[in-house]
Amino acid sequence: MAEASAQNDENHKKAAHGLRLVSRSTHLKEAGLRNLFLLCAFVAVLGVALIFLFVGWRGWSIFSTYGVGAFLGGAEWDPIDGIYGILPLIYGSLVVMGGALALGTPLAVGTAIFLSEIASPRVRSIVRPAVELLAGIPSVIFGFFGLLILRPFIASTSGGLGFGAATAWIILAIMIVPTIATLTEDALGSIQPGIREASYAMGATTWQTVYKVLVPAAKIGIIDAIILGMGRAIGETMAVLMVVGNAPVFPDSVTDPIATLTTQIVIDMPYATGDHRTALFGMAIILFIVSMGLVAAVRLISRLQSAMEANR
Amino acid sequence: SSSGASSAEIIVTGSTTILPIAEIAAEDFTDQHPGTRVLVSGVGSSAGIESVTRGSSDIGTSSRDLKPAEEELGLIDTPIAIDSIAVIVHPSNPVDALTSEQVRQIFSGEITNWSEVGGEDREIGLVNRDEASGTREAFHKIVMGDSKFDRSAAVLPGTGQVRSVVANAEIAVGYISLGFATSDVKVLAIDGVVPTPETVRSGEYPIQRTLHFFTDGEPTGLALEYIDFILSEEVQEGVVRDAGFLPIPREGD
Amino acid sequence: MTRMPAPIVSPTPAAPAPDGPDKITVKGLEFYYGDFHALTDVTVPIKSTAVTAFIGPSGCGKSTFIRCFNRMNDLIPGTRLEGKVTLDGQDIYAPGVDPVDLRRRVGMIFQQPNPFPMSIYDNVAFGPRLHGITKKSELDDLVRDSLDRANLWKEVKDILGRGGLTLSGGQQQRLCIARVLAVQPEVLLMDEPCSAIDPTSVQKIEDLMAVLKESITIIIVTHNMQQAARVSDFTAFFLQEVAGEAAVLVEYDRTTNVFTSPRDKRTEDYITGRFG
Amino acid sequence: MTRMPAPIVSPTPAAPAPDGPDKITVKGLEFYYGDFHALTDVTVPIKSTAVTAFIGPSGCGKSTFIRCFNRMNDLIPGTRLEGKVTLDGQDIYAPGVDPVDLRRRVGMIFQQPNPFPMSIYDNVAFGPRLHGITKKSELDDLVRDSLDRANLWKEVKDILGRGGLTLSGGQQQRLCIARVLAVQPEVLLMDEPCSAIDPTSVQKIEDLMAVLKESITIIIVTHNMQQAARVSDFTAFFLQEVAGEAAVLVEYDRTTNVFTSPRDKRTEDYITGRFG
Amino acid sequence: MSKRIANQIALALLWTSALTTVAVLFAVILYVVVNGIGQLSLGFIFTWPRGVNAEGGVWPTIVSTLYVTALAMVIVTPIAILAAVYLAEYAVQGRLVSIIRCAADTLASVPSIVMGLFGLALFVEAAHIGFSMLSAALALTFLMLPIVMRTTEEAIRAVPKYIRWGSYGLGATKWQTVRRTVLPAAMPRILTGLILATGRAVGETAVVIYTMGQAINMPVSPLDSGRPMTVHLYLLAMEGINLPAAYGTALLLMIMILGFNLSARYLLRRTRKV
Ligand SMILES: Nc1ncnc2c1ncn2[C@@H]1O[C@H](COP(=O)(O)OP(=O)(O)OP(=O)(O)O)[C@@H](O)[C@H]1O
Ligand SMILES: Nc1ncnc2c1ncn2[C@@H]1O[C@H](COP(=O)(O)OP(=O)(O)OP(=O)(O)O)[C@@H](O)[C@H]1O
Ligand SMILES: [Mg+2]
Ligand SMILES: [Mg+2]
Repeated sequence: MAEASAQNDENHKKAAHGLRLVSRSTHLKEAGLRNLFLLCAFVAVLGVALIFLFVGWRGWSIFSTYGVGAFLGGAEWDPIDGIYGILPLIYGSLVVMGGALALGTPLAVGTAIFLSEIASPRVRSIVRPAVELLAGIPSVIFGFFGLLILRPFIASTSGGLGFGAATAWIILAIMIVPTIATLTEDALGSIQPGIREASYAMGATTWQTVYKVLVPAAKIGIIDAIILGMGRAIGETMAVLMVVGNAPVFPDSVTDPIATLTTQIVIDMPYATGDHRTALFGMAIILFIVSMGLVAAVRLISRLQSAMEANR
Repeated sequence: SSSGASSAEIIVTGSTTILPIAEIAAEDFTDQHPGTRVLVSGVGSSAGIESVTRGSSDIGTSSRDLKPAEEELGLIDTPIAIDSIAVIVHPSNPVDALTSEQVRQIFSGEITNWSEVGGEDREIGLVNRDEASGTREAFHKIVMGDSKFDRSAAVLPGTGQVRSVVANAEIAVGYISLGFATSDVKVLAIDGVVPTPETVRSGEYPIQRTLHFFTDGEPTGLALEYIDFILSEEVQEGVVRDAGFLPIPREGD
Repeated sequence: MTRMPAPIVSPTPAAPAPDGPDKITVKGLEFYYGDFHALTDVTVPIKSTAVTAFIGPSGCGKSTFIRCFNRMNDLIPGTRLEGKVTLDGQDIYAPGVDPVDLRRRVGMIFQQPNPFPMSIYDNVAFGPRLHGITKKSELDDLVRDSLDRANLWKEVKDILGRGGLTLSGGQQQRLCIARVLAVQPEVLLMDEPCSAIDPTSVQKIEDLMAVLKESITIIIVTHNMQQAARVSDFTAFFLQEVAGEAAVLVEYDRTTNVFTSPRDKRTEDYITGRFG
Repeated sequence: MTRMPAPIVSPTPAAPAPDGPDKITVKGLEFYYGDFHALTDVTVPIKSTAVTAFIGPSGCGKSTFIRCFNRMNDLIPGTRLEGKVTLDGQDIYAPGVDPVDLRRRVGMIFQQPNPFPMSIYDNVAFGPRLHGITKKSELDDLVRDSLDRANLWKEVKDILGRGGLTLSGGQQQRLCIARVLAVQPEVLLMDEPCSAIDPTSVQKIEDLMAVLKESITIIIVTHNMQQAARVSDFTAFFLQEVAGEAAVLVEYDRTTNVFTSPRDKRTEDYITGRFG
Repeated sequence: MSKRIANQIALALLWTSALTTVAVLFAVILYVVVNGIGQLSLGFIFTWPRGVNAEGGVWPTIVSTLYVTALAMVIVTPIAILAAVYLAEYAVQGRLVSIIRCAADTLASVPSIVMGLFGLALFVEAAHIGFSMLSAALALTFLMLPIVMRTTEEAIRAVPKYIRWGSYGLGATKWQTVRRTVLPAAMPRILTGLILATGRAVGETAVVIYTMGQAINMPVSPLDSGRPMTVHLYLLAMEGINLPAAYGTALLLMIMILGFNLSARYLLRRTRKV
């Protein structure tokens, strides 16, 4: 007891020093670091601004000199003659993206549901890495694969050249599967586990649980995933370039050559000068705006979602 | 070889078609002549001719003949290779020969079915090269004249791909440098002439052009040595053939 | 050092439970999560139309055990069960038994109220729809009836279209009960149904249990010993004596006996709060 | 319907606590998480070199309150505090007061043992190093001494280089206590320090508290009323009566009084387990 | 019984989609391996391409790829990690943070061809850096920044808050807490994110094609141009004359990228166990 009270006294003595105030140097140091970190975080903002500025700077004049309507609405792309209508390219991008989504989404969502709801840990430990590795394979290798394996196959089944939207759909569908599947799996995984349990406990089968409870509950996340897959599809360049055939026209069939915004940029860039080059940068502006629009859509949807939840 | 030319430098500017030959030859050349430098750049034939005229380069390379206006500049022409373009189809295609006019009509989209040129009743699958390609440029100039290429043709940025696409699509037609034509595609006779080294050299085969080096006056010093190197059997049978061109006929031939 | 003797809980004997037949029996049950042996040698009867409470310290396997009754553990990969569990005399783990159908008969309520993210009506109609009832009038009746039995009808009858998640925690839990009642289960499993809700709601749910047990068999897991003493007729006490080893059923008896004269020293220690 | 009367906890009076001066005083404290008013009008003294227990149902703001003593709530954006909290008579929320230094003097132990992902030695040496002690021999002494006071030295003296996370839960919690003791705090805040660990370790930590409180002031949050009764000299009971409204301090007194003759009906209801 | 049949059919379809995904992966890998394995040799890896049709090896393209990737990592790592520290530890939810997040999301979704043209316009031309490792690395930096930022932020957020509290509770300042406890605890996952981003950079084509040039060159200084493996593969594949070299390059590229991915997975698994 005596010893304890001795220590007691000591504590009281220490207390006599009183509460220390924040020292100036600590304050400056912490504030300095904080601002440094903020600066780093701002590099992302800087990046977006720079892209907008420089791509815009190079491409903007096509809209003013050539005319927005003629550029976006023109049905002919013939740079040799100074005709820069990109409607066929926009059409090509949309067709290629649409088909890839139609093929890839069920595959991806199915894979995600499989991973999160059905696979045993063993099977999952094979399938999930496979999906992740698929995401890591460079697009030029998919293009290579598409060019040398898929195109001849399509050629022999369709009797055509094998280039065209159909070939791009398959390659691109494969490429967007990891994007959509991973995000969908996240969305399914973030559903409160109790809901899943409750459904099974009510006597629902796995499939009933999936489509009556889980998919509705993860709806927003799945839509986000598809939108991001869309962005990936519309921005993909090298793989598509190697399999579409690069004809800037409205094709007669899905096995006829077609071109997209991205592929036309790569095909033309080596020799483009003057207005032609400006037009290619103009196409880049459009791609940039589209990708920004998709990001905005995702954010908007999430915001609507949380607003709805707040209202409930 | 004169070692006196060492530590000298020449500039070679012009045709992108010639760029690969000129560049690779330059590497080999400088390997054999240490201390020399050969700077090669591809900016297009016209720019090459202009730059040698202005004196900003020692050799101007061109994949076309001189225009009348340029002929008055007094440039010395050294042909270095022949670029001959073969029109190719699938081996099973019954069509063996076309006229230049038919080829033009096919590639401009006026003829769209093989039956119109004596083949089966099938669509024609056009395979074109990208616009940056020298082969396309030459083909356009020699065959197409004022006609435009059909824009719905597949555009491939590489010779080998054109060949392999034609090799396994029965409806396809394309064109590549003669030197790259192999037995998995059928080379068509044009205006009744089958392209062979002989018919090309004799000038009977119509789709061909000569690749030139132009110098302002007789080449001397390192430029002469480099040109001689290009014309040597080593380069003619090696690099030139590898690039799909035909060697220039040698004086002894 | 100040130390008070541990306080002793002293309930008065409960009114005798309607000592019906065994609704469920468990014989020599062993349960494994992969390599981890969670429960060993559990043999216990569950009396029909009565409330049986499972108590024990955290991690002793109460949840694991209760989930054996509707084969919810089947959903966790790598689990293994030995021994025999019967419902009305039938082995529920026999080959060919459909767990989906079993779960309809043995309903379950969880610790966290977990309404589906849909309207109150759809929540309750979910089960009947699963099992093929689609007629509107029939569903309407079922929904009203189930909400009524769950003591929630009065509070929600005008807002059936509102999201189930907009209700308060206690209401959500009663909604979950209504949802289960709508499929007319014979057994109701409740895994700590009151630990996440407010005192007033707890009262309501305890009252509800007292009514429900007249028609169905109820099993409740609770960490609140006063609650076990208040609501149950029978009590089973589980204990994992050594961390990492399988838990055992230490004592099973009428609740009155367990709380007033436990046969096992460990039960007494636990009930009097000497650990846990 | 079977219902037993709620059991009553009946502790014997505790030995009188060393009724020292007030180490900490709280006057008219109001606490807000953004718009949510979590605590209202709390006025309470914390006696020096004694154990004060905070009890109350889940969500009543015990953790919120204990975090006011070392300004941990500062770390949660959007929180606001009104009223006055003093340590040795000085307002700890006065402008300019360094919360970093305050936290060194007022140590804290959390519900989940949270050793850093580094060696046992480094865990204990972490605090001293922060505050500028770098001499190896000095650190060695401090580490040994702190581990010794936390009753862990014997168990870990040969494995000081092993990762702190390799220890068992109970050892981890004692490691966390040692880690705090190494910075020689005057007050020790413990937020449910025993709820995540095994019974044997609980015993060890309760013994430890009994020793520590001879030299330092201890505040403990616990949901285990038996534990509160066993270890504390003073007890404060908090209650959030209406969900969504601010919680209040219902009763504060010597632990013996709170458990044997609570002045407030709500305290009695809580202690006897009628809710919570 | 129909619900059971529906269930069976649905399960079969789900299995099919998962197996398709796996099969595609193996098909692509198998295809590249089978065709490329014969090409792989020390000679192929360590010699220069020769002649018009790039006979010989791919050494300068490997060096260019590694060079530009390393350079990009050196630039992006500190910026991304500190930015993530800001977002995870310092930022108060508000306008500023949502602008930064929005920018990072946008950056992450910019098509790589646009990023390539941007690099061309800004670094190669406007800043007069020319076709070079540095231009390509800077353009790649913007590509990788959001990836590394996000994974790092997640890694930091995954550190249990209890660990932070422990540190604060001992009287550590914010920076001390971040540097001594949070970052070390998050480091394995941060590394994983870095490795994955590296894999992404190695496989990138469209960005580097317009910023690094295409000429085969052995880069020494950051201002040298070069041709990375992806561009080499693209040119070989499209030229279609020397396909064996294309297969060999594809296989090397694939080995590098799978190597990065697998090591990232390994790292993550190992740290999960501890
Ligand atoms: N999915 C699982 N995989 C492996 N072990 C598990 C799993 N679920 C539970 N366990 C272990 O089984 C034991 C019993 O867990 P259970 O959840 O049944 O305990 P409990 O008595 O319900 O505890 P509590 O009162 O905390 O809910 C514990 O040791 C737990 O760690
Ligand atoms: N960061 C936060 N933001 C907003 N509200 C909070 C936050 N932390 C706690 N609360 C709310 O403040 C109230 C008190 O919470 P607190 O954690 O202090 O309760 P508690 O008594 O410690 O509960 P428990 O026994 O469950 O630990 C609760 O209603 C809780 O929801
Ligand atoms: Mg449990
Ligand atoms: Mg708490």
